[in-house]
Amino acid sequence: MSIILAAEALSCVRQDRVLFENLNFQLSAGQVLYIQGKNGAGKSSLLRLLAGLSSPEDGQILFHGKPLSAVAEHFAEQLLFIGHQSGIHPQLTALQNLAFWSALTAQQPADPYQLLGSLGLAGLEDIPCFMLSAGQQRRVSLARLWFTTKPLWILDEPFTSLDQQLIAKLEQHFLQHLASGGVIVLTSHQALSASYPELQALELEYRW
Amino acid sequence: MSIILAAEALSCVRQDRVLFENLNFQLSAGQVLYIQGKNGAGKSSLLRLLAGLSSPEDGQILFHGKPLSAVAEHFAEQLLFIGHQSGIHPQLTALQNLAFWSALTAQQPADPYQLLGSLGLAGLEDIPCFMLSAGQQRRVSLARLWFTTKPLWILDEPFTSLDQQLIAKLEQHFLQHLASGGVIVLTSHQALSASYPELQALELEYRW
Amino acid sequence: MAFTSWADFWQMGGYALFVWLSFGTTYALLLGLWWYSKRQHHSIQQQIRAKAAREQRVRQHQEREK
Amino acid sequence: MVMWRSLIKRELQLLGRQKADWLNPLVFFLLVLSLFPLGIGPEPGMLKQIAPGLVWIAALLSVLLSAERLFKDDYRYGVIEQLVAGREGLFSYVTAKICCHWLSTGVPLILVSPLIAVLLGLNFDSWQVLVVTLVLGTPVLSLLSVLGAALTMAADKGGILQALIILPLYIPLLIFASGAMEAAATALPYTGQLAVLLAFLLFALALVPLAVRQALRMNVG
Amino acid sequence: MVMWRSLIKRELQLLGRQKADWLNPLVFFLLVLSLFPLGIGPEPGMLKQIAPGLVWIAALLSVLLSAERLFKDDYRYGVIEQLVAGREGLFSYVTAKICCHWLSTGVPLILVSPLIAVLLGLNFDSWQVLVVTLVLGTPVLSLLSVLGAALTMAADKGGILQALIILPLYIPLLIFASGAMEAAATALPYTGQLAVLLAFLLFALALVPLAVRQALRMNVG
Amino acid sequence: MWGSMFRWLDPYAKPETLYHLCGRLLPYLMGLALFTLLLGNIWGLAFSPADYQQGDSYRIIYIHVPSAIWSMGAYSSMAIAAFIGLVWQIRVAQWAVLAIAPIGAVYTAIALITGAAWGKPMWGTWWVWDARLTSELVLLFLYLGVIALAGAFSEAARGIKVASLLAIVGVVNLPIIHFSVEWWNTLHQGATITKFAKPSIDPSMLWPLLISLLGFALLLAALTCLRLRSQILIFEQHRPWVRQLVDAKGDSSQKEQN
Ligand code: HEM
Ligand SMILES: Nc1ncnc2c1ncn2[C@@H]1O[C@H](COP(=O)(O)OP(=O)(O)OP(=O)(O)O)[C@@H](O)[C@H]1O
Ligand SMILES: Nc1ncnc2c1ncn2[C@@H]1O[C@H](COP(=O)(O)OP(=O)(O)OP(=O)(O)O)[C@@H](O)[C@H]1O
Ligand SMILES: [Mg+2]
Ligand SMILES: [Mg+2]
Repeated sequence: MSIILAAEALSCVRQDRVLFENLNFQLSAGQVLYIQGKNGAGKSSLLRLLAGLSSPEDGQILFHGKPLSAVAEHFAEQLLFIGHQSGIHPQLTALQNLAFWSALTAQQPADPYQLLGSLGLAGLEDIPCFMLSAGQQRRVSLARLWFTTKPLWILDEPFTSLDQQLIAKLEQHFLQHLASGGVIVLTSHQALSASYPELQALELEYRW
Repeated sequence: MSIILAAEALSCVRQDRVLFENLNFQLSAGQVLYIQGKNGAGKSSLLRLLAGLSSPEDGQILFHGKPLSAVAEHFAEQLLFIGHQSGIHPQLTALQNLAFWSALTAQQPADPYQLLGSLGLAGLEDIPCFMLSAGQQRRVSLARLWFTTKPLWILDEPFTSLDQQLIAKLEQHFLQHLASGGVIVLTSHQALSASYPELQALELEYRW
Repeated sequence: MAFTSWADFWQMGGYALFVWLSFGTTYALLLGLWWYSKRQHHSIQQQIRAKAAREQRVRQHQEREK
Repeated sequence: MVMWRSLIKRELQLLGRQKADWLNPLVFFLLVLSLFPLGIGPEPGMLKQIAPGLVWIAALLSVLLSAERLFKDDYRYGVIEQLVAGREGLFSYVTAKICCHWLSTGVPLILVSPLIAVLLGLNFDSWQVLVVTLVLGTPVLSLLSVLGAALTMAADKGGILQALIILPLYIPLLIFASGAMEAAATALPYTGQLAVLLAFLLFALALVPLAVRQALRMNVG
Repeated sequence: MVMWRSLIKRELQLLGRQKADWLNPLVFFLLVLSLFPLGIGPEPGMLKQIAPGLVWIAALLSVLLSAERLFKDDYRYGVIEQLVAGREGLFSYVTAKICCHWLSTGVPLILVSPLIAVLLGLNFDSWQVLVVTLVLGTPVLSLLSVLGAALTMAADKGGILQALIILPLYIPLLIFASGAMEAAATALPYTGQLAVLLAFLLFALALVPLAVRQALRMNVG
Repeated sequence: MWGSMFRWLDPYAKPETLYHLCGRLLPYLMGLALFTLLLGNIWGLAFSPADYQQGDSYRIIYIHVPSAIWSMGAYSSMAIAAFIGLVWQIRVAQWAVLAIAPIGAVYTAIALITGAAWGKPMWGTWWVWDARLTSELVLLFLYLGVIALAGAFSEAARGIKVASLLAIVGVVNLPIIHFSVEWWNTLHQGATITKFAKPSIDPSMLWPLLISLLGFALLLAALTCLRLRSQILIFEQHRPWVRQLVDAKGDSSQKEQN
């Protein structure tokens, strides 16, 4: 199986502190990279590196064997990144937010109403998102996972403010994505409950 | 044992939707009210009502048997509320944020360095808070729980973005507070792990 | 009657532009406000009805989920 | 093109939802204009003389300040972060923002210009020149303001920082625009100034969108 | 009192950390002032005549815009929510904010006033009157701006909404302040205007802090 | 004391009662308003004598003065409603603020436009920056500010409260408008009819003016009733009585269509 995403001797410095050094991993299709670590260990910083939002102090990230900087455009096309912020505009409705992301990626849900309904947002489709609760907003943002065809997902604490039921549903969806050859990189302070076929756990240590 | 906080036939409406109706509970010293419910069920809305930040559509909240509006000042003196937002200013350091809260409540930690250190923030005391990770910011905010003498705590999802270790520590602290006659109202999507002597669970249903 | 003929009346002693401009815009604005308020009242009722319908939809959806 | 159209649609939806975003700058413009006669004294002769400058300064402030929040929401809620990570739509997004900003602030200013003419006692000819300078100048104002907004997006310092960055760039515009109006008022030819304004506009149109995209990228990284 | 002192300290710490918060308004003030000679034409006679009004309009805009972000951070991060829930410190917090806002924007304006006098060609006497009006007027500006910031705190509409709300209230101040300076320039008595400014100040001092507190409560509730 | 004095008002503070009360009053108020307005205006336009100085242009007075005076009257009532709403937490009073604001804004705009149209023949200019004119313009901006502020919040109830506070603060502008003609020497006319003792105006001109004044007042009341009903619906839409009311209406209108 070919390696999709790999890190080679990655290191990251924020302000004056080395968060991690000489970090290596290799991810191929169907694998999850589950990044753990204490608060402040550098999980979010690592994800931003992997998403190409910042560049590493040392080392490099390889996408299909090529350095990220060389294939930036191609990489970006294959990537779906959802960070701490959910990426939805609070003044727009759930439908409008979905339409925006559809327009950008040229991928749209077959039936947006049905999709939102299955995420427990039935009846809230055309209400501005600021009127939704914390968890409901998160659901709108995650709805994109259900109609994207991008193989590489990078998700920073996707489970925050979700209730147990939706977490289960989300993990089911992860499994499906992996089965179809996708790759997922995620962090979470909650343990993963589903049984992933190929899970690489990466523990970042809180260093000083 | 006298009843400290009670709700009588409380109901709450957001926009056009009734979130809950005819809600009753009674809390006496040493008890926890653990509010559960799906996303959007109205947990945060209930906590804001209890904290006196908004007023109920119907029903009333009693504090030591008197309606909240009548004893607003006194109630506020006894209350520590931490909402979804952590209440720390990102431009100020952890120490400065603590000093601000100390000034307002006239209660200060014996040794702030020691306190912050015990919360895993050693060495980060005088860095502006925006440079801390999500969980570290949350820790600064929760530090207040360690030097307040207020009996009534209302906490909205206190465990978000905390790592397991700190959650355990926090729950230990909850137990201590309860043992000394305090009252806690909290919501969380994560199960509570410590064994609380007197736990009242309140399940809010997601209604339409 | 302060005017001798209709033409006189419309001319307003040479001040026709100003007088009729004033009265015209005044009544136009007042009518506009009346119309706007009426329409608002109507559309609010419609919104409430739409929300009731949506409630129905949601209830059905929840039934199906269970 | 399809993408651009739906991005424009999104912006228009936002403007429709937040009517204040285009109504407030307009009222602010009129308010600032009415400050001058109050502060300076209402003699019509004097007012007429300084009117071109006043209109342009008020326009500048209101366009500038209205741009302030342009990217703030999208930045705060992580939309821009995801746009930068996913590259594709960033440029279309930027041009859509710029177009809609001009539609929502520049165009209304042009539309209320007759009212301004009445308030400041401009005659018909001066008003015509005013309209021409506004048509040529407000797009440049919008472009520069959007650039300012993009540069200060992450700084979270409010409109004033943006004003500081962009005001110096505005100054040439101000000089030529009010110069054209003054020339017209004294019956001198003013096509020269208009040509310069046009040149500014073309120049800004070519460069600013690229600069904005770069600014957004840097702000996220 | 102890509480108030440490709240003041917090505000000063914030100002120390975010120097832009008090430097920018000052630069903005000077920039806006320098726009006028550019837009209006630099004839000294005319400039001197309109100088009082200009100074006051520029001061007004810069104080107003600098207040915009005053409560935004504290609101967004939940500080105000907790202050309102815990009542005790809210009033001290408000007064500390107001004081520090004046210290950080009004006082610098007064300090640069000699520079303004040079720029606009004011003579010594006019400058003196300018200083007196600034001393009496800028606290009112600060008070009203803080009120505007408090009212619009949760509205998230940027400085322009705040300007819309508060500018009408400023107008009397503007009229009397520039009236005093004009009177002084034409060697007329101006104590009347100064008395009115003083009255405004006392009135605002008595009422605005209460209104601000109320506005904060409402914005959270 | 206050409480007991106004106890009899309590039922009217109940939204449902007030809604129906407004509904019942509306046709009478509207009819009366139209009648007096048209009576006053037609009398003034066609039957009262021309002014010996101003000729027929003075007839603008029959809309200018009523709209100008009631633009301030509307502001005071709005501010009073705001005060009651905030101090005694009476929600219908808060809603009244939003009901009145647009009406006041329109009245102010009318006063400005008619004043300008009157100024052109009288003073030779549409607009001068004199104290009364400017302060009236400021009044318009205040109204717009109240409306803008109320609309700027995601939660309508919060927006109304905050806007109420602004409305109260803005009251300082009212005395400025009224006394501007005395404090500054201006082009604008001093008090002529509001001098109670001896109005300096001929009765044949005064009567239609007084009737028009009454007409504008009644219209203000009628429009307030109409708009207050909308506000009540907005804020009470979760109540069963609103649901029933709206459903019943929807059914009947559907039947009409069928
Ligand atoms: C845009 C221009 C104008 C504005 C904004 C304006 C505004 C006002 C206002 C606000 C009032 C009510 C004052 C009060 O009750 O205290 C008023 C009254 C009045 N205005 Fe005007 N006005 C304008 C032009 C004119 C002109 C051109 C005339 C006539 C030459 C005029 C004649 C009057 C008269 C006779 C009254 C009644 C005064 C009284 O009895 O109190 N106005 N105007
Ligand atoms: N600002 C608002 N304006 C209008 N309606 C709101 C607003 N915030 C929340 N709501 C509505 O109130 C309901 C309850 O929201 P609330 O935040 O109390 O939920 P919650 O139980 O805390 O959910 P979560 O687990 O996602 O935090 C939501 O379904 C939403 O529709
Ligand atoms: N904006 C910033 N500027 C400077 N340093 C930062 C910034 N954000 C984070 N850091 C530093 O980087 C370290 C790692 O932060 P990061 O957000 O990657 O942690 P994390 O592992 O995601 O933690 P959490 O579990 O709390 O989300 C933190 O300890 C902090 O000191
Ligand atoms: Mg993180
Ligand atoms: Mg919640």
